[in-house]
Amino acid sequence: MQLNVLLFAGAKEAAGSDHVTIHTHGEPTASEVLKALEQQHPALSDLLPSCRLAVGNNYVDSDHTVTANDELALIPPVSGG
Amino acid sequence: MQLNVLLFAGAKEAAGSDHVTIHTHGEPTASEVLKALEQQHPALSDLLPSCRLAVGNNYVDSDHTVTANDELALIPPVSGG
Amino acid sequence: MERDQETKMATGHIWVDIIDQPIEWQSLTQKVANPDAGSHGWFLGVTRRTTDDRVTESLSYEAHRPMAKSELQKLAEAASHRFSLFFVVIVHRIGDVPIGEASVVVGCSSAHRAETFQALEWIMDTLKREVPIWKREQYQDGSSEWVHPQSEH
Amino acid sequence: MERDQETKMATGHIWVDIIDQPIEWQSLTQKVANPDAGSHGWFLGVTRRTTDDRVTESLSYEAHRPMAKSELQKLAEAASHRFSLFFVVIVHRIGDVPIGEASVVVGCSSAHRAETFQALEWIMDTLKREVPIWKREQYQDGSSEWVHPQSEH
Repeated sequence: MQLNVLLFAGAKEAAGSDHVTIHTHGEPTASEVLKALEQQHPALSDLLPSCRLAVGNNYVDSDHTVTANDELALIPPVSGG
Repeated sequence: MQLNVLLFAGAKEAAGSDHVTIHTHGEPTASEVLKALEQQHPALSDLLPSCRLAVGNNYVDSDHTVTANDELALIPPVSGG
Repeated sequence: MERDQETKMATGHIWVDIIDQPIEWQSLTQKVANPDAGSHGWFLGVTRRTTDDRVTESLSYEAHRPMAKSELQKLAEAASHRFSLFFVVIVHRIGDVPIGEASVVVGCSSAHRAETFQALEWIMDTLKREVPIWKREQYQDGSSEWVHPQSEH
Repeated sequence: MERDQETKMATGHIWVDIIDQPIEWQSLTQKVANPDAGSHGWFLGVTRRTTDDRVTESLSYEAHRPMAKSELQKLAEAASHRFSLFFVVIVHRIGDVPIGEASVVVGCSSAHRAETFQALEWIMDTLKREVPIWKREQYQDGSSEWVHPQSEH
């Protein structure tokens, strides 16, 4: 399965793009998405351990299953306010 | 000595005046002023135990000595804000 | 803000006032600005319709005016020192304060937000204990009374 | 306030927004009014000149915009419930925010002041942990960096 992941802030800067594509076997969990990001996009590896995954407008737990049409976003530690 | 004491809020209402006059022997302490108020103006007696005395713009302790030209004020529990 | 010069007390980074008209607090908000302030906070104490089970028609405030101004000034200075504030504003209105209007406005600025929040709370707590201003509740049933909290002393 | 309808989220007693222009917070202050509210509070987070020893030229904010709006809405609803607020306003600015201008404004009203103060602190603490908005520090020495606090997770 091919999935698109939105990138922001330091992650966008590290990857040089506002999104990346990952390839997974079947429907991955959120933690498998993070693993795939690390393997397929090494530029993100420094920031990944502190990132959370969001599907649509919500943070998801590591065992959440991602499906084909989900809008994924990699959320580095936030600093608004 | 004759002293003038400003009254406010519930004390003013109880006395029916925005000030009262007290007579003391010599220069009284603040606690003697409060005692004289109780004896010479019984209308204030309910509120007096919770009042503080101010001289000019400052609260004074009970042993503070009052002199002839001091501007005295009886300060009932405050409720601003 | 157009106001009687004599009623103002501005000392460097402090602005305290006791006024008889509505508090135009929006004109005060620029006072707290400072390039090193990361945090501005404002509190407004407003006349509300209900106190416990009674319906308030209006509140009316009276002050020992020179002493109250002096106490506000001391309070602002103490808060400024204690919480490292760049600016402190305290304005109290006296006379009738209708429902929905502010009887007191407190504003301050500091480097970080923790001090702003702590300062606003401390100023309000201290003001309600120390500053010689009194509130008279005018209830809708026609009765009225001066408020003299007995637990405070 | 003139603003793109689509960027607003107003649900009864809640107003959250993410905007690209200066926050005209004074036009927001009437929103929190309520005859039973005795307390209004406002917090402004403002770009400051210095962070530790470095001199900031400006801050720039980026958001996962739809998610950030949704998180602000959830945050406002949670605060409203938790602290019995009559109204909650949260507006965050994104893009460049020059020194002295507000990146975030939070306002609320409640019956008594304790809830107002608690709510403002809680909203800011939670916003800084949960809402997908990021700050980029642009220093006067020409360097710049995204801020990703590592201690938060």
